Amino acid sequence: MFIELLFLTSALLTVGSAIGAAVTRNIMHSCVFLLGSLLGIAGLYATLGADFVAVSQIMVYVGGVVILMLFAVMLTGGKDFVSRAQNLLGLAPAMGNKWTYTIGLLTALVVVLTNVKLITNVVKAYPAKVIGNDFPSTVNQIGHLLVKEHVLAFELSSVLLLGALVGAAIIARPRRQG
Amino acid sequence: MEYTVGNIAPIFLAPVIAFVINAFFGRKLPRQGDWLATLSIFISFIFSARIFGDFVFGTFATDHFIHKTFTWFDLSHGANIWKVNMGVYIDNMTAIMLLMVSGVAFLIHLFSTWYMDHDEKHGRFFTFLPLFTSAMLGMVMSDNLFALFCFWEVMGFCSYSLIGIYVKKEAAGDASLKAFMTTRIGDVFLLLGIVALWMVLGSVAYVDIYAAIAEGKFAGQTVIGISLATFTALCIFLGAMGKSAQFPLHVWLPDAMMGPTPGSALIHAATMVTAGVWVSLRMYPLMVLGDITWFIAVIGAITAFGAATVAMVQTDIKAVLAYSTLSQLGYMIIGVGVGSYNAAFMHVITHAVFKACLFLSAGSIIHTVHEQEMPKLGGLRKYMPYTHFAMMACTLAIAGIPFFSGFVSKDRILGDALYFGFMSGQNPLLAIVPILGFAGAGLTAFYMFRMMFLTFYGENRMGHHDAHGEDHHGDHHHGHEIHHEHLDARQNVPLLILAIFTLGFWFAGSLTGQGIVKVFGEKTEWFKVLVEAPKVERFVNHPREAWGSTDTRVKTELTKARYDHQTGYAGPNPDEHKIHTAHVIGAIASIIIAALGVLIAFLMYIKKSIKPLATRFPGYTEVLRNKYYFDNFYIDVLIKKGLLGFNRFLSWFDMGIFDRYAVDGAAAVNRVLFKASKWFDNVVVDAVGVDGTGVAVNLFNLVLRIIQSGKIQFYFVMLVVVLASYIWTVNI
Amino acid sequence: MMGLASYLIISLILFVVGLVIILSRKNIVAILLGIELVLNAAALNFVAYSRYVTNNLDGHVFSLFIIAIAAAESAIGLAIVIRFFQIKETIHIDEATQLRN
Amino acid sequence: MNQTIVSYLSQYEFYDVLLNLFGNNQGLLAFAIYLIVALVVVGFCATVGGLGTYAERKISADLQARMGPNRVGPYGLLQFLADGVKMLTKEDIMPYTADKFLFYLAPLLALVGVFATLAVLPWSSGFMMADLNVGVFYLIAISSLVGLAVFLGGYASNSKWSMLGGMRGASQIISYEIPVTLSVLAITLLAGGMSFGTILSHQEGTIVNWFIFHNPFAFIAFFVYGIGAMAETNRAPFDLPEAESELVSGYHTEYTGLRFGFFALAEYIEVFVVCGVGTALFLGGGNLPFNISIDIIPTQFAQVVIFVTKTCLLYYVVIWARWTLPRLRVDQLMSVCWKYLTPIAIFNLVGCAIWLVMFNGKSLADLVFGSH
Repeated sequence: MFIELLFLTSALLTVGSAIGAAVTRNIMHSCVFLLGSLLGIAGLYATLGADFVAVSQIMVYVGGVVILMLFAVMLTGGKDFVSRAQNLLGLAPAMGNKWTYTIGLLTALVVVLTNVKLITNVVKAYPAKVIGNDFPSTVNQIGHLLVKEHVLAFELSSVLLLGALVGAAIIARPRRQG
Repeated sequence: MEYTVGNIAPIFLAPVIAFVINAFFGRKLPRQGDWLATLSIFISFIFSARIFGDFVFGTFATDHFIHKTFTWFDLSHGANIWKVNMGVYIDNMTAIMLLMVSGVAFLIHLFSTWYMDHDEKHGRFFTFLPLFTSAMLGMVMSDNLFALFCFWEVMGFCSYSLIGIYVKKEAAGDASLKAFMTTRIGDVFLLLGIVALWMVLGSVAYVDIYAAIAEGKFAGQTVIGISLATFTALCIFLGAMGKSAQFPLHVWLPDAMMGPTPGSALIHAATMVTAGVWVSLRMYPLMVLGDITWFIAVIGAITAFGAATVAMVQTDIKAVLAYSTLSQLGYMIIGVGVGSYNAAFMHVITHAVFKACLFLSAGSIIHTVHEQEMPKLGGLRKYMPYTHFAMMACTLAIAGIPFFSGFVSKDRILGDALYFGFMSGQNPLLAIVPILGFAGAGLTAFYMFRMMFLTFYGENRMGHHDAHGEDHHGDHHHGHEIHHEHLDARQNVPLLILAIFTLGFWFAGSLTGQGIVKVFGEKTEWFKVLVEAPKVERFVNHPREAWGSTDTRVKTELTKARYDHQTGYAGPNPDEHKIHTAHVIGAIASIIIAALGVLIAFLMYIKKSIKPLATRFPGYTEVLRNKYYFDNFYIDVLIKKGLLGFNRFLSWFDMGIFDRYAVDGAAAVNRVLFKASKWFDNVVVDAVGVDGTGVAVNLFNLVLRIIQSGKIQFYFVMLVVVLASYIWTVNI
Repeated sequence: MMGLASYLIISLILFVVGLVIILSRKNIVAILLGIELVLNAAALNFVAYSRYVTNNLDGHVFSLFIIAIAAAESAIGLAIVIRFFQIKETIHIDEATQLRN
Repeated sequence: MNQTIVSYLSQYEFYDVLLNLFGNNQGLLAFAIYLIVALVVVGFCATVGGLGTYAERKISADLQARMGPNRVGPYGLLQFLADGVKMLTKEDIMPYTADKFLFYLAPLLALVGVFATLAVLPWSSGFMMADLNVGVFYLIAISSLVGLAVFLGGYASNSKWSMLGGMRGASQIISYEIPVTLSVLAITLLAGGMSFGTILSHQEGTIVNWFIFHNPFAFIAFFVYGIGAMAETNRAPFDLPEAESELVSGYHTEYTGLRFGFFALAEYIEVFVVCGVGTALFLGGGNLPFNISIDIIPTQFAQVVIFVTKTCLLYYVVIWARWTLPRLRVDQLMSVCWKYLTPIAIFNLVGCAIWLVMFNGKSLADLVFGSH
């Protein structure tokens, strides 16, 4: 019952926040909605027995990415900018207008139809299994996987993160004009 | 006695590592890394000494050799097997040579740390010195001609860098270019010979060449009408001539003294010039097969005598030594030519020791008094007793005085030459070889003692600024005071160590090398026994040895009987009695001739009872001063008349014939064609083609401009649509 | 209620919403936000398949890598946004028309 | 296996009685138990948070040689209730230009972040609401919500002071998370697990088994953790986000009444939680420093009492530091974190790992007194 409850709550939080993020006209609110959506995904991970991934999700996204985005929004003004640009459809504000939304939704429709076609096959092939209450600890096994089978990818991602750290610092560093 | 990568490779790699470190970080190291270079050579020396001990004393008197190979690269394709092997070939000769090169090079490095101190090129000098040494060591160890050629070229480059190290001196630059270009002529021939061998035999490893000679694979093969053996032997010998500075490619060596004196010592003694002799010795069976030994002997004799005559009139102390090197190299080549294999190699070793010592002594003098013109020196014996002692020992050695090493080796070469010229039934014209050889020996004694007397004896002529000409003995007044020499570990201890090894019994085992008074007992004539011309039959179907495998082959200990019958004469040996006679005659004759030379020098420069050469034969001296006009000949005749004239002819042909008729005629034809094509171009191509295309593209662009908008989101949409349509069509 | 299908549908919704955000917004930060959603949809799929189909933890490991890469991507992306804003004084994506200023 | 309070209680007989009472509906019973325990814990912590303000004022008064609150109740104990009532009755003001949505959300996020950490706080070896396998990790992760709340609160107020406070708070909390996490990682390395149950079970016995005395690196790690935790909870001398003398009151300048109370409560409870975590990780949690059996009172209850006592001692130290040390500058704050604490923490982590490999996991005491 707990798991179902958690699943329902998380799913609603995820989907609702995501839609909120897509709909709202305020980039700041959009970021906060993203936070909700990410927390919901963490909950979904928990219902799938992926405790470590869930907590990593919270750690990285809540503690890192969302705050980073909020910072970026704040450092770049945080307001809706109106384009001065040479635009096919005339002026489009930064948070979109009915034209952009129409195109987005039409594309989304195409994607949904395509995906539904794929998903039906998959779901037919793998009928849903009844989930017991067994949520074994994944930390040990993930640790072993990371440093044994996937050690190359693990090291590469650490190098990637280091590169991103240094690169971000260099790119965002204020430079003298000229 | 296991030989693996670990105890062979350091000989070569230690100096290379020192080179790399010094090249990149030398400036940051204390003393610019000279200690590192010296240390690396010392490491080489240690490992070489181990090999030497194993081969010469450990399992004394075997004809064992180590040959280990690995595949460098493999270009085999299908049935065409084409592997390039590299490897190490170590026999008694290699062991002796390794010890000599690393030992002498170590002492030269040690001396250089003193000589080059506070020099502006200190760091660069100690970058190239270990590379030079390592190339020589690698060349000695390599098992095939191709690897030898690679190291050969590295040495060429190093000598170029060392000769021209004072880049701001124009003469140094010219000398380095000259050395590089002259040796390059020989190198081209060497490479030609290697390629010819490779194309016929499919391999250039020594053992394969020996085996091919034994199996008679050369029979019937010809290259451009000459038999293959003669062609390859000649090419390889021409390469050796370039490197060992034989007539007529000798012109670079005297100029090579433009570099710092220790560098010259390395070039003249341990490395570089001995490389040519080395390859001649290694390829000796091929030379015999190609029947060019008489040519080798004649070239050697001309070089030995000609260089000795030029050396008589030189006033620069280093120039005398340079020409003496040329002369001694001539003796080595005579040795190769007359079949005195063992003695020729012994002369390589003994010469390396005393010539290194001579150059280092000269360096010691030059660095102390800052003067290298002999007429301005003199009386240095009082000030530099240790240098005097070392230089005197070496002079006695090179002059062929009994009990010294030069006598041992040179005397045996001359003995064999005597047999070759008069007793072996050859062409009587070849008697010129021993005649020139003996004459050169006498001249050697003369000019070396002339150098000694002018430098160390008599009055000190330092500060005598208007002294021109070697024989000008005007009023003597002492210039600035020269400091007395002290025993210094870096300045004169290397000299004294080298001087010890100028004694003959180290190499011969007996006092004079004639087996008369045996110093160490029966078996100690190690050099004579252990070095012999390759017996090509041994190498037929000889198993190869890969790195890391254990050597299981049988080692044959040389018998006592072979000690007694070993004469060192590598050719066909019909009657030992004649050879022995020739040796006795040669020994006595060379002692007399050398003594004569010393006596004349003594009378001329100490007693002054004989008029010096310049006043006696002014015309001839002038010829000698100009080195027989060889440089002038090369530059004025060969280059200016020959090459330039040819070039002028080509230029005239180009401008006068080709340009006027072919080019201009073609232009006239073109002009007509051009008018036709211009019309075509204007009307058809330009109007219809180009403008039409432009209009078409413009029309097309109206559509494309909408699609190719440069907006990432539009691309996203296209991506999604295309992907979706793909998924729908393939119907997963 | 809780089967593979429901997770896939949630993931699909996330993906589509992310796509809509990417396509309809002109604010670069918002586009990055959409990319995060798309990446998360993929990660969720991995974990779901890992529980329902493959029964091992490779999917979890892959999600972790996705999280790491997403973090790196957003760090770099936002740094570029800030730099872009310093140069152009706007973060409208249609203004990003030059490779160098 | 994830241990929870329900699975702990289910080993006792009265659980079956209760189960009968709920008609054998395990889910419903578990829900009820969680509800009750959560209410108890939240209520307790809210009281602790309230008492925290009282303690702060009393201790500061003591340090400054004055009386402190002494009118309401005995020794002024009920002062915090009075303050609460005052706060509730104040006018709820929202600035006109504020971002309404975020202005409401921020204090809630702060409270949620803090209360979510209580779920894994190990009151005793049995009395943990949930002993997650990733307990410590979860705690660190979820507590970063507070930083987000601070940031959003600062932004939503649309005021210069608040904005600066929020920016400072967010950067400070993100930065100091790194040394804290690295110190905690060192302890997880020693314990071989992230769950509080595992960590506590390694520290049973006498004082030498506590992780702070396990090896020199862990000893340093405790102080790194302490400093970092004080900065993460915005306590003086790291209280830059709310520095009164610079930013009026930082990110909650514009908040009044209940919303301000939320922020204040969240802060005080977070300090309590952080001290509790420090206790559990380094000071043995509910274990006594010496080895005696406590038969007179139930073990779990004794452990809770010991745990709270230790936590309160740490709490005292935190307040003591606040009233003793001067505030840092912003650049000093950052350099302390990035140039000193983070390298030291990395050094500790590596040192712990090397210690484990070298001494086969034995502690310093094992090496000195011999292993049991």
